[in-house]
Amino acid sequence: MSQESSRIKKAGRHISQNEGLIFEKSAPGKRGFELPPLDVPPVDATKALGAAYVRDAIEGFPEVSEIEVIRHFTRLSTWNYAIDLGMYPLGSCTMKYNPRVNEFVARLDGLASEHPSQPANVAQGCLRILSDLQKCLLEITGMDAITLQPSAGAQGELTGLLLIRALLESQGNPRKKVLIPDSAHGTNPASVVIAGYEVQNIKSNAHGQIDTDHLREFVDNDTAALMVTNPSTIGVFEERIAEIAEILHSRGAFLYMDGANMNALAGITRPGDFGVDVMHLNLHKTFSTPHGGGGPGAGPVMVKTIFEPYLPVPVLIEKDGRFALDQNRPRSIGRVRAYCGNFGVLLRALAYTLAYGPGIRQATEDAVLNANYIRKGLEGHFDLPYKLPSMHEAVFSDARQKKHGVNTMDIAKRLIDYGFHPYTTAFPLIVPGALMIEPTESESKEECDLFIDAMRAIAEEAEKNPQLVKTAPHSTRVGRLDEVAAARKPVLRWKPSTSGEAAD
Amino acid sequence: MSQESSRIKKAGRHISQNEGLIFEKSAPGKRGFELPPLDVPPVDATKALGAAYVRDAIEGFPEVSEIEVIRHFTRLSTWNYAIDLGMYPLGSCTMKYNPRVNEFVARLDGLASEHPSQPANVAQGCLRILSDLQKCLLEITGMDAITLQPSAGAQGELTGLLLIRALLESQGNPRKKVLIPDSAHGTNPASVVIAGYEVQNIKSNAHGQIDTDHLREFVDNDTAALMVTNPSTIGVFEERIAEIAEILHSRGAFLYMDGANMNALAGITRPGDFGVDVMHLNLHKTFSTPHGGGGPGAGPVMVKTIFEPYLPVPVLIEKDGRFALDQNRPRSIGRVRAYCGNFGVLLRALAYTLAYGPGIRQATEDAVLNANYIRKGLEGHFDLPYKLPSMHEAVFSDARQKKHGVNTMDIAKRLIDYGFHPYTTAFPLIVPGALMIEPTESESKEECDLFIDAMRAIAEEAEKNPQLVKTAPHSTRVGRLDEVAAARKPVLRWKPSTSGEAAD
Amino acid sequence: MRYLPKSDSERKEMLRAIGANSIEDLFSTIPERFRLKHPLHLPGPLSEAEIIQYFQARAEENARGYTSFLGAGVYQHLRSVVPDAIIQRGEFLTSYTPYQAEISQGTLAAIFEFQTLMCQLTGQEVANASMYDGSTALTEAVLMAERLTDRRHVFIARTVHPEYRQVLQTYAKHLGLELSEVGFTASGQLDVAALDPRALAGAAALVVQSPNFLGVLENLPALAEIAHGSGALLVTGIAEAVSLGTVRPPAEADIVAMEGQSLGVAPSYGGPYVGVIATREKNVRQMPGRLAGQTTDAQGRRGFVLTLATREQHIRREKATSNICTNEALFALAATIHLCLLGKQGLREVAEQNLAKARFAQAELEKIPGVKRAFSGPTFNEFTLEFPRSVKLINAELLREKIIGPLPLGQSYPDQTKRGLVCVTETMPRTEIERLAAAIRRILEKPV
Amino acid sequence: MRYLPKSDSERKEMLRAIGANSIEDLFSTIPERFRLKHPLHLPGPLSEAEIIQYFQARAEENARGYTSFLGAGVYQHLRSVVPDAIIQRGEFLTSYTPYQAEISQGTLAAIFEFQTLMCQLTGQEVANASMYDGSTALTEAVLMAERLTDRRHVFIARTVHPEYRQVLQTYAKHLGLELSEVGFTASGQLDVAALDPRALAGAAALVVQSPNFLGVLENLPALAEIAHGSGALLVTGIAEAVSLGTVRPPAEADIVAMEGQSLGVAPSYGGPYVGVIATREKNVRQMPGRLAGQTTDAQGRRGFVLTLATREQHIRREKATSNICTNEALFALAATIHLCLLGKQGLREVAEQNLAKARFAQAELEKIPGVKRAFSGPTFNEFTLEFPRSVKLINAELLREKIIGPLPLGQSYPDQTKRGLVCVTETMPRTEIERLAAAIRRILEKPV
Ligand SMILES: Cc1ncc(COP(=O)(O)O)c(C=O)c1O
Ligand SMILES: Cc1ncc(COP(=O)(O)O)c(C=O)c1O
Repeated sequence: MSQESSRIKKAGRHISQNEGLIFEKSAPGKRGFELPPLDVPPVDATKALGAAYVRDAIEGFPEVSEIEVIRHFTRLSTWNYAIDLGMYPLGSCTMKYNPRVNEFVARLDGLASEHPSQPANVAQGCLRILSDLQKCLLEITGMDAITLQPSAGAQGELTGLLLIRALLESQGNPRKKVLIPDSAHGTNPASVVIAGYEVQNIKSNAHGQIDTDHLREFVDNDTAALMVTNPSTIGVFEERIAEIAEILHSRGAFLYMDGANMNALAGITRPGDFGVDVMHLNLHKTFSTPHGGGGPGAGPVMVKTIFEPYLPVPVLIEKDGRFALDQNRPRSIGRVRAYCGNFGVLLRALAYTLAYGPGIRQATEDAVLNANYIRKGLEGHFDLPYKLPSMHEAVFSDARQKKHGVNTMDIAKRLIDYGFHPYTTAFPLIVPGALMIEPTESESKEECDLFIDAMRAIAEEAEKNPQLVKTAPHSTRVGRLDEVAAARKPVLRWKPSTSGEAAD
Repeated sequence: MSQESSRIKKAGRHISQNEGLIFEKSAPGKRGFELPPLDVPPVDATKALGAAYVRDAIEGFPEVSEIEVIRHFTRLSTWNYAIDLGMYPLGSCTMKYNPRVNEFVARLDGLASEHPSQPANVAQGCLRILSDLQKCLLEITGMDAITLQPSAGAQGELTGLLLIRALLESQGNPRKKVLIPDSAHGTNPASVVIAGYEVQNIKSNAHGQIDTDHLREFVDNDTAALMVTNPSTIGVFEERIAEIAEILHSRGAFLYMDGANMNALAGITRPGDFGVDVMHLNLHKTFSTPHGGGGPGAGPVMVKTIFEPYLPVPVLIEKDGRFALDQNRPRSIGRVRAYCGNFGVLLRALAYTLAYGPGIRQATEDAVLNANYIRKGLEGHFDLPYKLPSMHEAVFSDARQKKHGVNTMDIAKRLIDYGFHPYTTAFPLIVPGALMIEPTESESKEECDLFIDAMRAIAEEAEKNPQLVKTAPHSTRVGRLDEVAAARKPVLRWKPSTSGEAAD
Repeated sequence: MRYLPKSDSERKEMLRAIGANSIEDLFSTIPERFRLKHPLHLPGPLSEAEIIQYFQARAEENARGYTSFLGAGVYQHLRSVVPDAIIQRGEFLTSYTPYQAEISQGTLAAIFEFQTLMCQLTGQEVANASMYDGSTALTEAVLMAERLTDRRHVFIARTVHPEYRQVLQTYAKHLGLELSEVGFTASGQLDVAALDPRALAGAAALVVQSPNFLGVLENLPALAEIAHGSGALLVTGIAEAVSLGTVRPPAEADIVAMEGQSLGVAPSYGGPYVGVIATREKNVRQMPGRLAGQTTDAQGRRGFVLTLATREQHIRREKATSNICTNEALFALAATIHLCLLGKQGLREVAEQNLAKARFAQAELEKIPGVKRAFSGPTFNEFTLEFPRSVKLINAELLREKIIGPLPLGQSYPDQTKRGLVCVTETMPRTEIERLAAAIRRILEKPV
Repeated sequence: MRYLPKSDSERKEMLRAIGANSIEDLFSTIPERFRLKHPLHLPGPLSEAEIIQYFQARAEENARGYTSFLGAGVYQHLRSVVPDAIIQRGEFLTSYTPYQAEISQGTLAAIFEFQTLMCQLTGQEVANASMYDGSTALTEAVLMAERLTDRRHVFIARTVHPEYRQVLQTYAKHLGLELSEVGFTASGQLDVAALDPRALAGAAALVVQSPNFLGVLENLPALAEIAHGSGALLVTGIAEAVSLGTVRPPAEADIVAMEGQSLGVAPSYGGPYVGVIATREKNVRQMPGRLAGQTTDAQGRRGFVLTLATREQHIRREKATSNICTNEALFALAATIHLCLLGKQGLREVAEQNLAKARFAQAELEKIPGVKRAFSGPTFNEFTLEFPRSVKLINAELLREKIIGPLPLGQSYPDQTKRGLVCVTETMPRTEIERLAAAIRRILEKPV
């Protein structure tokens, strides 16, 4: 009813005013910040720097008060979905609970306040945190050596590939290509290219697994490595992983494991034990650090001993209880980023690990339990292209719903009306119209049941009332947005001109 | 559309699941908290205390995990309106911006951690905070002495009345009655009774002001005091306040001022200068401490010198830069609560005062500016029963809308659909069907304009489509609730039996 | 100023719209002679950074880095970071009393949960949405007993928190209440023998606290019998709510007045805390304070509202059950979240750790020559010790070792200057307990 | 375990529903011999209280209570408590990359504001939603220049942050990029004379940083002319973004690579920070990283989406402009909130205070016999001093006085062991500057 009244200036979500961009609230002279008085003589910038080096006031820069800033961003926040609001079943993204205590310790004075260039003897606390995390991650993965420097999974991939390349080069031939299954995440091939290799895609077999015979043909003396995601992106463990490693090793190539799905393995099995040479972890997935709307992350790389000499500088070393950063590593691949990596993320990952200890196995078990429970609940309602047992995620396809003209994206959008964030759509590529569902261990049985109910209800709607699903979501602040227009004539920044009317 | 589908288990607000009570999520064995291991020998409670002193497990007590607790209360929070979301124009409540830095300093280790019984020589920091706040409040009110002990405005009133009583008793006669204008807040008469006085209500004159001639008749040797709210609850300054004080003083009675509306006066004029003998402040109103859904507050009482000997114990004293709490005050009225009052609230009030300094006058000016701007904007659309110039709030009546069967509560509820919290309804009592609107200084012109638009739109709706207004709100999680049933058969706690189905 | 969302040009524009020439016009109703001519003499304005500096400097002047064995009504307990993270959400922190139920269901549902938890803890049937603190809760409980019994004479144990008794005296004075204090025995429990049955006959209430101020648990079933025997109500104060994790709840009491600080609220030098009154259903209409109740909307959806408001000042004015209006809602919420985290198991474990640590400390301290337990009654996490010297003197020396020692009972019981109340909670490391024992031993070995 | 919302009976129930006998069944696809037989050797499990204790103990082992004059790419600036309060709201903290626009408008609108602010700061036309940090942003900017010019030779100033140069080398190695370093003059600015015009002719880019690692501002308009003169792009790195509050923006640069740490992000021992790439509109399709764009829904309501994804790995895989996926969104948000608070005025005032404090410190230090400025070029809040002894030795002594002294340039410039980089921001009290000067004076007076 009230929705009809065109004069209601509020967003779909009740109880808050609609909100434009901060620039549209700006008025000359308003301010949200004040400085302590200057305790030294002021300096005239133009005199100090010379007119050529000084700027004028920044045209269009916001001028707002503190309360307006608080309201603006509080209102914006209410237009987001979040783990704290409910299940976030994004396959491959491992959206699990982000413990609040991790936020607390990351902000402690003496940790958040520390400068990365300060002398090691006044940074022992930070270095010990890094050292303790290294030990934990090596124990969990069963690998021998580690670097915490990479900023995210993709950079971890690149770092790992550069390590392989460095070792091969030391053997006289860097080789040419890296094999990647067609089920792989997009960052894998992209990283391969930056490492100076060619990508060779290899097909998965009928079960979505790597075809070892097929693999044998491909692996030759030009092959540097195979990048495998295990469990694969369809949530299935590569049963022949040891054989795969063997095939590679027999040709002098290496097995790289994308550890993004480690949430299915931690405490159960260790990549280092089943033949992996180099791997990365996504601490912002398996180790619970908050995604924060897209980052930050951390992508540590673990290796077997032979790769150790090539690790990025600096390398953390321990001498009789004191820690130091070793910059002098002649065979190192060099740096992949400034300083020691995303310390604040690494610290949270350690806090997470300490909370579980060996009990991390229970988290893994619950994650796999939830995925299989949901798989069971949706079997018969959605098409299951690959029948092998699922681990941490279940991947369905929209084959049944397609018959009614409803695709995975439609189902995903309709899920929003049921109070859930969509699952991952249209990935992996080996599943046309994929529904990639990863509940993680953080979901209660109650939440899983609600999700199953919702998905079944949508399956029914897809038959009885496809239009309802195809036009979803119906309960959001804005409907489906015109992405084509966005890309054709990109508006990538606010300008007094471009600012349209706020949604209402 | 989606709203129709009965299978959608979500609250009116999109994107989050509906939420039952925490007890309904409980399952045996789940837990949200773990203790460090015990570092001393365990003790068997039954052996230690004796069976007669030991309890069994608490039947029905919740058992849930940390993530469930976070989600439960995060979801509940989304069903609240708040200052951080928009204007909260509750008259008399002074819902202004609650500065975030105040929350930060209130939690500092060394402040939040301090025990009220710790020796004064290891509590100098806390005592200095109290001392600095005392000085600020005395300067702002123009009074001579102060106690910070009262927990809220109502307790401040009681404390103030007890001080008056104590002084009168010392003069040989406590007297019998306290005069209260019919415009007064309900706590005033309630406090009078606890102080052992009778309430005598006095009528306001045609302008909503105290009728001084009328007052002259009432004040006699049985009159202990007059409790006046200035500006009054219709937002008007008592122009004859000095004469009123004189009338009382001439009969040996005292002028008590309810300072709940001090937001209209701070920096402009001082009660101590216009004849007030005793007054309280609501720090959770004028001094920006958060209301937190109903409290906590703080109600300091300021007095003229003659009342000082009677202040509650302990009294803060300063000797050459060191502070102490004086318990030995033979003529004190005693304690009104344990310890030194709501220290955490007092601390925030000091942080607020320090942020403004003498500039607090600007806040007062903006508060009065906003109120008058809104009054101007709504004149002609709503009936204005009292025409005297408004200060911090404007009070209208629903007289015009009543003709269409729409009353102040209907208008208030409809305001919710427009994204605002309602104003204060049906108070003060001297305005039948009152709309009591207090924007405070925290609202931008933009927000005031949105509010005026909304109110005008509702005024129009009240004529053209009264039903729409009478059945509002239409955009909330639940509609108007059956308060009669709630009071007739009170359900005041969850029981496995009483827990109904959650709203959907 | 950073808190004010207006530019000067906007101010002028608004004045024009109002039709005022200057801001002064808006204050014309204030008699000229009362308008301030000069700016107020206040410190500031301070930037945010300076405000933080100011309070950090104050924090340095307190007992940071000291180990404290103080309890006596305010207790150090473990608090998860979760409740504080949640109560800082603007939706809870910056909302008002939930009079407008449709947009306050978050607060109302939480209050309803709080009321339920308080009933479960205390073994009572109804609990309110909070009182200011334990001291005023106890006082209001006594006034409630007076209304329920229509009697004026109240017997109160000397072992009730001294400051709670002072508050009761302040309120009672002008309401014609007569207060009689009742002493304690060698067990530290109420001296039943000292209760004159004839006097008790006309009494409104017998008021006790358990654990009491000496740390001793009262025998509530027995006291209830005595009180009820002469038509008086048993009012039980509880200052250490964590005890209810393992100690028998005051189910026999007619009214329970509790301080909720131990349930997840910081000591914060005395407040804000959260008081609670719990009682039997039949007494609810004489109860002070807000109550949230369950009901439904037109479509039958469950919702919550503030109810039975006819008890309250904003409706009944001078006939209200109390003058309380603003209460301690935010900390009732904090306590609710804290208890949901602890849960059935956690609460019991915390209580049992308190018991174990206190017993360990007591044993360690009793090993010191000349130091012995003062009372024989059962204790939870506090106990009274008798020392060979004035506790004040011992504490003065302990302070030099950054230890805040036992609370000297002499402050409130002039005849007990050599007795001190020791509190040991789950937060106290064994090593600190041992450090205290060693320090006291050393101090006592030194000749005076 | 407190993070896991399941009871054992629920686990059994779910296993039954699945039709599994035990949890092991679900792991049957993992070859038996690879399944762990023993629990992992990990510390823990720790309660929340123990976790906090562990990290507090670590914090004590760092430089708490020290005064630091380090900058060199990471800067101490005033940060309001507001941004941190907002980014801790679950709706921002615990949300994913905003691929599902309808329920991510909060994050998307904020990114759009971030992109706008970065353009305003840098004087460029488009900016992305963030890169990992300044070092990788600079590297990606160079790779972008290569794609834009289809040239492989890159000239980079030796005054670019040494670690940024190391990262570029790591990436460049296998992409066939040729890097040539260019020295600096007595002014501390790029040695234009050392630029061989013939070599430059085939160059993809000239890469500089301003203020550079020696603290000196580069003459960007002049350098742009030189670069453009031979068809090369000017890539400008900015490590101290606060300088843009008063320093001329790199408007002439073709690509700007910025470290946003100074815009409201804590030093946090090296990360997470927020990198930025800004450039001209015409270069946008070669830009790496996410971009939010404005569009509308069917009803014409304004909304925001991630756009131009065809540049990115998840669409283009090996043909993507970069492999970056997860970025630093949360700190892009923090920087956005920080800049909204500072505003036009505040940002300029902060920059001017940095300038004033640095100039004061420089004057104080230059009064010390034997201490003099190393470079004559214009500086912002950092400057290089020449000392009569090794900076390392001086620092060792300063550390004893709880002062972390100038960054020894010798670490990265072996020929500059007696030179140190001093950083002084608005957070440095005058008294501490004077303490540093006094300490150095004392140290230098002592014979070696
Ligand atoms: C399987 C897989 N590999 C790699 C990545 C890339 O990791 P990041 O986003 O941290 O760079 C992801 C993350 O989306 C992933 O799911
Ligand atoms: C005018 C007035 N007086 C007194 C009070 C009572 O103050 P408190 O709620 O802090 O007890 C209020 C608060 O509502 C009020 O508005």
